[in-house]
Amino acid sequence: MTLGPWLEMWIGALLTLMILSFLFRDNPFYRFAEHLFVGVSAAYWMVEAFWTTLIPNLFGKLYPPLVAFALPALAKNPPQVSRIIPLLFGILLLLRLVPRLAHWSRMAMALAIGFAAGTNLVRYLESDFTSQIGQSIRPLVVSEPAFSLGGTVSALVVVLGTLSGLVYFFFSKEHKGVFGKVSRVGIYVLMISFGAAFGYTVMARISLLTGRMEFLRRWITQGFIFPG
Amino acid sequence: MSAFLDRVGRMDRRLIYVAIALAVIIPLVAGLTFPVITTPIVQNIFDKLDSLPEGSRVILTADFGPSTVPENMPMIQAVLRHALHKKLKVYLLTLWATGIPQLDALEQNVLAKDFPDRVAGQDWVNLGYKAGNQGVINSAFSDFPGAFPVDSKGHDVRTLPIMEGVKRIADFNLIVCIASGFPGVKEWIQFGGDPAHVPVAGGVTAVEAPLLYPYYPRQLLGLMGGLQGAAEYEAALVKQYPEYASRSEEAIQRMGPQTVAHLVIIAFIVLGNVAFFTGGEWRRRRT
Amino acid sequence: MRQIWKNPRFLLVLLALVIALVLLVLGPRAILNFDRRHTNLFVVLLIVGGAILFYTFRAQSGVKYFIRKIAGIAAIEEAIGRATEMGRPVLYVAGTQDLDNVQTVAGITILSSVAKRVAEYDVHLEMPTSRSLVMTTARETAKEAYLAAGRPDAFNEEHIYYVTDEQFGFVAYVNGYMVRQRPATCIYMGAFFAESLIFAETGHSIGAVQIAGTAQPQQLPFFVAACDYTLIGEELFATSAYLSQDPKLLGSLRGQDFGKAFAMLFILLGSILATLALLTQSDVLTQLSHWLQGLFTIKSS
Amino acid sequence: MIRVTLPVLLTSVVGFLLVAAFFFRGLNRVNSDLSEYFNIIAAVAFILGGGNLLRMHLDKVQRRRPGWTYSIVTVVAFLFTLIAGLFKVGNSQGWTGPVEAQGSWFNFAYDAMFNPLQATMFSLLAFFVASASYRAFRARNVEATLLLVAALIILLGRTFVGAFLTSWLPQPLQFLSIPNLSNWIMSTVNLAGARAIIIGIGLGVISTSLKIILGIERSYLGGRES
Repeated sequence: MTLGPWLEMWIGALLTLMILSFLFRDNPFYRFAEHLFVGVSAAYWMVEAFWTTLIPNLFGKLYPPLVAFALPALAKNPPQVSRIIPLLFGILLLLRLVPRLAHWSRMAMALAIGFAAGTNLVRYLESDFTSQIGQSIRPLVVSEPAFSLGGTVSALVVVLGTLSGLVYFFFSKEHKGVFGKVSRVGIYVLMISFGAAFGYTVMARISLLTGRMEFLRRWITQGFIFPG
Repeated sequence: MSAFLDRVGRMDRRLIYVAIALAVIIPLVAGLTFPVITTPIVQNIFDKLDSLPEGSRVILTADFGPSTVPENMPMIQAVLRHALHKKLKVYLLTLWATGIPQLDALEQNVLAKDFPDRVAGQDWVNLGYKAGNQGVINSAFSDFPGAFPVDSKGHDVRTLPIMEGVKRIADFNLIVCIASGFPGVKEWIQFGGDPAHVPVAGGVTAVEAPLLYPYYPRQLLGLMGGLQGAAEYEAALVKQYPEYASRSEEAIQRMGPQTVAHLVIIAFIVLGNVAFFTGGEWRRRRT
Repeated sequence: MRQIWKNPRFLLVLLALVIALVLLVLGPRAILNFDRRHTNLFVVLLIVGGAILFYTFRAQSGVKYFIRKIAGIAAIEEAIGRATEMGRPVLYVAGTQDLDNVQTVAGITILSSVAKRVAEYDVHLEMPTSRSLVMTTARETAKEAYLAAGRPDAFNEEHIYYVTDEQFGFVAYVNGYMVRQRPATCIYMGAFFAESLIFAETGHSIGAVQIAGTAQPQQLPFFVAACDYTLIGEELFATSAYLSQDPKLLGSLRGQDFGKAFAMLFILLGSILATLALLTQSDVLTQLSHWLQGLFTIKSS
Repeated sequence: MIRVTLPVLLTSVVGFLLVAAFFFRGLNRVNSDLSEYFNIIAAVAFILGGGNLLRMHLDKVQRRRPGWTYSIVTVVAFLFTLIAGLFKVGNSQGWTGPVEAQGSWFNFAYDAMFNPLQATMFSLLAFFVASASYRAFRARNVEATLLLVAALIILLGRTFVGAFLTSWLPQPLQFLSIPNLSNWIMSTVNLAGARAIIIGIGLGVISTSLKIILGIERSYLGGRES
């Protein structure tokens, strides 16, 4: 193993042990790893945003020759004047640094929130509300190829479970009497589905730790041989 | 006794952390494996493949990228070994651009090593990657050679003996889709299996499996979920054909830490409830 | 007349004008080009959206609606009081996603009500954020809330700060903050992913009261198991209405209930129709059943 | 006027345009443009966020406030990665190469520090899933009992113990065996619960988005009628 990967393995192993030490209690090693992680990762995403959004989509489109040093291919495209708009909103956002004009930055936030409302409304209308109703419409009886009691019971459980689950979420109706009982069945359905979902994902979490332990074993077996 | 149970009821978190760490490290270091019992949802796939007469045609898809190889690869290797052992005609293909390396790996690790006598283009064919997601299945439904005109080496499929008599998806006896997302098992059911009345079996990552349960058993005859599903198929294969024991137990080995960790968690849940019922909390609540 | 642009009805008219203008400017091609595949979605939006607006404006004009108690929301007020008695901070996390996720926007609107109470109780509110845009918006919202509570001087912008965009770097920081500053109350409102359980378990280990709310279905089992109170899916979006007790917002909840009744009606109707069609094998019923299901099926592009 | 009404108006117009873009085929360029505008604004916001992070830690170091030595670590790590990335230091293809190119200092920061730290924080979940299970799955009341039983059945179903425990069941009752029961729970009750929650969320999002677009929900701007 050459020097580079050997060094990276040692740094990775030490940082792994520092993070795991948090399970015992807070200590200087964890605190060091935490502050290191915050510094490296904040800068990492800033650099990614710079090279994948600001350069190609803002400056690259607004005035292509500006980014020729990094993206020569873009240099011959015609400038897109419409990119003035995001540039303007970017400047409005930065006005926060000027106390007197700080409230102008709300315009950039307003655009972001309007974007969230507009895109989420139609996406959830389509995939979460409408298509889930469509998929819930199923025959309550299973008779293809032959009548199956098991299949029918299951179909009933699914439809009635969904309906009672929805009843639990009613806000403007007192959960009393028959309505209250159906709502209780609804929370029971939700609790069973939460318990099942929790049990089902335990495996995925354990495999994360297995991966780290395999890395540490490789460090122990190969890390102590200094690359010649 | 109740003092002990009381302490068990409020055990220090760190004891649990140590137990989980050991539950993962010991099986890893000792190479511990446990009997894996094949559940019906996986046994159905094995039995279906085992029941197919020699020469039946099986589509085996590798619709997953490199990041889910640890979960998906053991599944597709076990199914491929089983199909080749039964002398079935296997049609390997992928709808994922990042799926190509997985098909090549199958050629080296399984076909070349374990079945060197099998002839490409006659016993099996690697049709490589075709862009278009469910559109590819849709066109293969009515014209399979049209959807996959050339194999991964560039030969025209019409010249390959394995493609004789293959016009549409309906000409196949089984579709086994090993996938980790879109396009995947759902698309092969909706655009392939259902319309062509060809049985579909699936193998997906643990995260993807819950979303496919509603299709089982009517539109999906069986489903391998995560490493557990792969280990169950390997167990069924090795039980029926012991000669594959040495080469086909990759998932079973990696299930060691999983099984012990699950047992440790179950034990803590039971312990917590035993302490709860005998300990103060239950009695205080009752009086 | 002076307050004209505060009245939503005025805004509605203005909006309709602006949209009509935009469509006209873009030319009839866009208007005639209504995407036929989305007709059923347009009808559903008109019905459900119409009901929500109908009840909102009725509530605004004085009609009172019963609203059931939600334990998790009632607990927020208590939990802030507890933090004040113990003289320890309140930790608020508005999810780990950016402002383009409407759950994050819900987290920010809830912050407005929480910040008002925090200002009144004069307790320390700590809000690390995982996105810069969420930091700037949360600072604006909290400043306004302190102003509304009559305590502009108590607001300190430094308590709302950006940490990192990296999901697990943010969790590493918040873990460190929790075990060192030991907040008495932890409130998580917004979109969370795998890190939800790390927050909740660390929060429990320091004995904090934890109230979580998210509309990420896969994370609900972890919050339900590990937090004291959890607001499940739709309840996250109702929290802002409950806390602000604004009649308009409470009215919209009744409109959402109409949406649920609408969904239940068609699921039941559709299922019974599908069952009859299956049993009787009659063509008429089968076609009717397919048509009804077609209303709620998304036509792929 | 500037403080509340103008931003609310902008939010409404943007929201309306995006909803219209979904229903009118001619407008779909609006959707792609606005999502790029959002990404640009979020990227510019980094200057405020990252800048504030740096200032906060530098301030802590200057005033020697408790924990200032750790702030030096954050500042050094931040500046090292930022400069290595912005100036593509050590990048074999100079300015035109991808920022994560092999051999560059930025790639080294990712492989040596970012990756192991992220993977290890993620792996803490294995420990917390165990401690949460121990603490939360107790039969305190009916709901908690159902949560417990469902989790246990699924957990047992994932190991050989599940099959052993119920292999003694006679054939007609085999559907009650743990593996079958766990499959049944996942494909019926879990499905029903998920559907109810998702439909509820759909309504919550539609209602919240409508209230934002029509300026009814404006408490994110403090809601003060200034």
